[in-house]
Amino acid sequence: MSASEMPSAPSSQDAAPPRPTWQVVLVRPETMTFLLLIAGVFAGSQLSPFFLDVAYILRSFTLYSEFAIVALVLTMVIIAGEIDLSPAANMALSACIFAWMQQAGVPIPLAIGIGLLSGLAMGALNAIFVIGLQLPSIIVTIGTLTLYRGLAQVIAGDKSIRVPEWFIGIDKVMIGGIPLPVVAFILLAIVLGFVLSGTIFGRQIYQIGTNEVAARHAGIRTARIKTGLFLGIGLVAAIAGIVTASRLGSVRYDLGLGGELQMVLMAMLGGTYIFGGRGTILGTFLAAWLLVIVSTGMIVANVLPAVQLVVLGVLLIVSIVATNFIYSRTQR
Amino acid sequence: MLKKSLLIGLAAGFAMVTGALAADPIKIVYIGKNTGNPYFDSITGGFEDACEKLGCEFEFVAPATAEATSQIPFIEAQIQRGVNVIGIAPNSPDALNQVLDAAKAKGILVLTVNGDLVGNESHRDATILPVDFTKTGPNQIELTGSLIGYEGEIAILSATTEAPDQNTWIAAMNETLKNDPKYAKMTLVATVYGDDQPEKSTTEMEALLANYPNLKAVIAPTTVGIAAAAQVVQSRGIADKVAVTGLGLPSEMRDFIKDGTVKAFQLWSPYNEGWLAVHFALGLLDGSIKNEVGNTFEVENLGTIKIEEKNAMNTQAELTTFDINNIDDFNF
Amino acid sequence: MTDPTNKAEPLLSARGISKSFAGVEVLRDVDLDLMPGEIHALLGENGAGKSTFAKIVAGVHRPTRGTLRLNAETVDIPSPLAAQRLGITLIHQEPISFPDLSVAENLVLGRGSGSPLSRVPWAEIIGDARRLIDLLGVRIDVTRPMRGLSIADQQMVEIARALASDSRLIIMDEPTAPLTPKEVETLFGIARRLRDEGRTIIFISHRLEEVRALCDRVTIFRDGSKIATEDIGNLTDADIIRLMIGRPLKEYMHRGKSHIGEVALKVEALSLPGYFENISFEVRKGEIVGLGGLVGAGRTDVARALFGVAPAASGIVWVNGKVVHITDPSQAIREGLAFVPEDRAVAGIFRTLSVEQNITAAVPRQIAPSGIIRRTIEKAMAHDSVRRLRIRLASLRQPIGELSGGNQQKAILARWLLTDPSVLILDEPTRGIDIGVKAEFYDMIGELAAAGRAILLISSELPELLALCDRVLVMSEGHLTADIPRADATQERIMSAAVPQFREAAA
Amino acid sequence: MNFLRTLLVRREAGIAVMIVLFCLAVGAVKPQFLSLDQLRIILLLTPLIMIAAMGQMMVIVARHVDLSIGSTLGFSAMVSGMLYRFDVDWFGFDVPWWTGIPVSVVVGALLGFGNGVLIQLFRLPAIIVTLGTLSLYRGLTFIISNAKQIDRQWIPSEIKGLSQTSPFTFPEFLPIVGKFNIPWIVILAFGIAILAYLFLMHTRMGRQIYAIGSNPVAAPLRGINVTQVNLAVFTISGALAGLAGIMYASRWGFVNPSNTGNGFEFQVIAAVVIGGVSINGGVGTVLGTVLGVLLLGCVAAALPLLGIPGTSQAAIYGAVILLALLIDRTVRRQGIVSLKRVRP
Repeated sequence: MSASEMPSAPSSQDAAPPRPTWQVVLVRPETMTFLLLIAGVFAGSQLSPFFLDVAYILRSFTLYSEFAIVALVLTMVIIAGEIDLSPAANMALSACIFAWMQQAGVPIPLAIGIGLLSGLAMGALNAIFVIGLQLPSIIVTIGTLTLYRGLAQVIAGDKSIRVPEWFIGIDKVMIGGIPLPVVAFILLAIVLGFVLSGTIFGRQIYQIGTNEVAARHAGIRTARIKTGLFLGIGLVAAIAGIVTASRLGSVRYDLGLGGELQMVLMAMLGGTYIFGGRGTILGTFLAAWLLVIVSTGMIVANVLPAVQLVVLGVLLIVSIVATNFIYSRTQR
Repeated sequence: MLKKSLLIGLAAGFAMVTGALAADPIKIVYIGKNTGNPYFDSITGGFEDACEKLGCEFEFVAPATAEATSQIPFIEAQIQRGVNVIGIAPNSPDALNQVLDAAKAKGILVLTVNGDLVGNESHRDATILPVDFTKTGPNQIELTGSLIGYEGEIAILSATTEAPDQNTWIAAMNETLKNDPKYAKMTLVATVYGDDQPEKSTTEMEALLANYPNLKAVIAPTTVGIAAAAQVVQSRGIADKVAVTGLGLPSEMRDFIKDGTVKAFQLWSPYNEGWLAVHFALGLLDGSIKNEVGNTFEVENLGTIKIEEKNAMNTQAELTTFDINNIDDFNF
Repeated sequence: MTDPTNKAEPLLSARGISKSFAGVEVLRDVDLDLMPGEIHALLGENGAGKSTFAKIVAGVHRPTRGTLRLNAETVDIPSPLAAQRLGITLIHQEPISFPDLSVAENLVLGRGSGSPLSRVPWAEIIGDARRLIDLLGVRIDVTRPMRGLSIADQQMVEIARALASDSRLIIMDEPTAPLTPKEVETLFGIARRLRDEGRTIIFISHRLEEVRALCDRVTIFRDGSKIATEDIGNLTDADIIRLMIGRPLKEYMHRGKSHIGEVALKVEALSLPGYFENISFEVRKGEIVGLGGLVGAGRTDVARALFGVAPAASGIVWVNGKVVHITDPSQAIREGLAFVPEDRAVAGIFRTLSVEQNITAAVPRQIAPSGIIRRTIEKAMAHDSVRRLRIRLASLRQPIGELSGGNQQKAILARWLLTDPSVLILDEPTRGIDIGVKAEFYDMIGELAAAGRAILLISSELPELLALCDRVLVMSEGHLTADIPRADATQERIMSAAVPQFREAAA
Repeated sequence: MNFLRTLLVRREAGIAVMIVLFCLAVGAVKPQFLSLDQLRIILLLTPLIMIAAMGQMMVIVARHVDLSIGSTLGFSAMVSGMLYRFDVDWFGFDVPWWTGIPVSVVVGALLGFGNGVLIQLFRLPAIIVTLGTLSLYRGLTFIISNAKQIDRQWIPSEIKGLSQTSPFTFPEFLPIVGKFNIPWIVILAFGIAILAYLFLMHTRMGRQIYAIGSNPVAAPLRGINVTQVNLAVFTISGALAGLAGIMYASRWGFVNPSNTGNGFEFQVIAAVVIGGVSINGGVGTVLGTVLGVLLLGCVAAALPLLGIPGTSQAAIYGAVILLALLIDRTVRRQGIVSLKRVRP
């Protein structure tokens, strides 16, 4: 039994030739994000003479760093074929619970622990609905987004809860001239980038997002991995919420309001495929900077916030159209 | 390509140089709670007119939404732009502390205008409030009493449960009702909160009418609340039974005054807040005014202004009452 | 029966029809005349082009080249809607229905024209629907939603729909697979009646006996070309098979007997209510056990239960003498089971991921002992698999979706061989694979058994079961109905166990 | 058990029972809740949601979702508001009071059509596209209005009157109902519901919407023009959001670039999902949606009466959406099981 004894297969059965290497390397959404980033820096410097200042850009990035950190994990969730719109509300509720606890006299480390646990619990509730009950994550998390922020409002009313002075100012801690939250974002990006591309866990996230049924048949514990991702994003959102509390010095129920749009935008702009299976941490990393550059450039140029809303909306739509287009071109 | 960017760089350089050569006018920026809030149009008008008269540069910016943190990137941007004075209507009494401190550290004069950082006064230089807020409560009670013959059940429809200004006034109203024998026959039966949303304010108003059939008057010390309450009374045709009063914008209330739904309501002049802020700021910067409690200074149209406790100053002592006779004299 | 070719004009005549997908030609220069009042069978192996041809006629695909003439007029059929307006209806393999709509609506949907806002004449629709359903002699409440109807009933609704749209040409694409013989008989009766009314029916099937019972003429496709069109009476089964596969049946090599060892998989009283009941059997090392039966008899469900995809409710399973309770595929893999699922695209491949990743997907511990992927190990393993199974590809980094079906299936098999399974469950492993690669597969399966693995082979192709298996188990309606040793296995015995009525008669 | 099952399957009956039980429970604590006056309050709370819910329902039945309706509402209300505000500046004359109604509907339809084009042309998921246009349309509202509110003096009194005056009143001498009047806006909302019913149940396209939602892959094979239907669905959703926009101006007497319609989408989606419209498409009735809207209205009216702070309202909405999902899931699972029985 050797192949040569068999009647030769017709040409239609032969494998198609692979794409040339330069295409594989260059024709990808991250390239688009990178080019947009350069264009954004250029446009920003043209809009306002005050824009091109590394310290200012870093300071501005700090304001978005909590969202950016969560967006890195959200990227993994989206690659796994799900989505989570609730982390911004989770940030608010975890931070409110933390602030409320410490105000009630609970020692800060314990209050942080409870805040993080509540973040995990919120992730778990999402996981129960999405994985346990097999409901679509987008609708579930729209529901939990309303619920979590509503609960934050129940806990805190609309007053702000102060945190102690010494706890304030994580964003003022500099490491090599870079604010700590930005450093955390960069480090997390490196770690998650490696996890996603270099470990079996990351590999299986792509496999689940590409074809969940096949992944399950290949012995991949899809439920466990997806639950892990929802727990992970819940925990990271809680951390982000508490970091925000430290940056602001106080917590209110509207902390991070509308942040879900920014997070989704970072992932989408970075070329994460909305239907799962494709995307990179590098893309989201670049997109986070792009978003900050664009927002900051417009704010420092005193552009109407309305224009900023329009630009955000257009960016979101353009990025999905472009990503879909690039993937459809590179996929046979 | 290189040539082109070189040219742009040169042009930008020239722009900076010429900018520096011209005598730098004082730059004042006012950051509102959010865009699309009609109240701020009037304040901005005061800023603009005063700046035109005294020769300074003025800009108004505001975030699209009024959550606690949305003003932070705008403050950061103004610091970066190197403005001399930041006026702000803070969205949070404490979430802005860190960034305002940063502004003060850069030598920027920080004034809260129309709303203060209650409990965090050290994070701004001075505050400009329209009236002496201790008098607002008694003023409102007196007006209400005059509308209902100083007798009967009254209720309050406020903004949010934690709104600091409203809570100050409501406390004062309670005090006045309790202590002044003139109001002995008026009983406050309920205080409800419409969260400054028309829908919620309307349902709260309807609930008041259902729960207290003998209600004689409703005080709504918030512009959204009074309009919603007036609308309920108008649509039910019970203006002769339930008096609506409170704090409102003449532009929003004009119709209700004219058709008799609302007999009278009160407010101050937001325009004068802007006017005073510019005069005070420029006076401080050129040294003609000392920012010390107890000092006084003269302002055109406003007369003598005294710097009160906690570096607060008011544009007028008591509220202005609007009714059918004077409503057309006001255009804000 | 009069010879339909004597009638003057063909209803539909195709000339030089060719079709390419992404540059690959799947249909080449097909000329075919369909006469009014004939039932015309299209035969051919999977991928031979018969379904593509049918879909071109039904407007699902547009031909790359060639012309269609309907009643001597050249027609362009850009869409199924256009086909319907021309009186051409395609009845799909798996009836496509709108489960939330009523039976009556399913019947009329897409029929006729009119403004989008024109009124839906409910009374008329329901009346017509009742009439049509009655005409077919079945009992279905036309006002209930389609959801919950049996496959056979859904198929009847499809046929009723073709009648409702007054189609001149009805294409039935493997309509009988899910039907019981009684239902098949009803269907044939209707088909004959339709023919006698002067309509034309294209009948696509793999079952020669059905073709013989029903059809007037047959056209045989192979590798995208039309090979022959003949009156059915002029061809023997052997002729047809020879035309279809291009060589006699006996080239399906009968493998030599391998050494059969101890029991590797034992199943006792396995049940999952609604799917299968009380299934007991065993498979020994070195043994190939076939699992036959009609589509929907519960075979795939048993496999899925064994592998933990959809665990059984009760019953005991032994693997290599040890009782196991498998509730998840990962557990099954640890116990030494492997499962090549029926639908490759749905449950097998990761389309956009590399061949390499696809091959190593089930052995994460081997390519990443510490959780971090060791590229050199992975590459070596994938490379070795490609060489051993002769997977034809351009690069290991190529997305698997770019490979042909047969090579994709080889990659899936390679994936499972890397887990070194003691029990290998193959569910329709050669479906949609061209004939050359098929033979390679048969050899491989034989070799795997010879190497001492226990193999459970689910197949609907009787020759495949007969050629490969040491024993053939047969399932019918969720029950195990026969266990036939190789020596006694014939197509007739397997079919009689698979078809419910015969079983009852035999019992 | 059987009764419970019927309830779950016949969702409309279930919601109706829920409404009655809820009202009785609230009435037990606060008897004034069970009055015609309260009925009028509830009815007045619901028309905007009901109008938009009819469009959203069609979108969800077609297996999409439209998150942009709040911004669409705001934009179309703003266009009409500006028309009233600046008509003399622009055209030199006062436009008739009713102009805003067709203008808002057309503007809303155009925005909805824009959604449809993006979704249908680029094959993008509706949820992401409308998340983008939610931001985009809101931004445009700020831009065209220069971030200025249109105050109530500019809104014609006839428009405002629509939510106050009634086309008919019961004779005064009748007991109880004598003072009960139903404002135009409520009648309009129910009229839209009836039109939606006729459209969905009795027109070709209405049925095609169900067909697409029921089986989007098969729909084109049956000759359904999916592009046309989807465009129509999003256009209708936009048009109804636009109508809700001018009704917002009527109900609240102003149009604000930032508040008007903000967060509206969540209320509408909650009402639709509670009303038994399945997020998996193909399932849902106008009656169910109307009842879902009314249930939300009852809850909204009862909260202040019971003295529950408004701050818990969002949490209650969130919980209600999740609850509706659970019920939907229960019903769906029964469907799947019964299907699997005949088709393993």
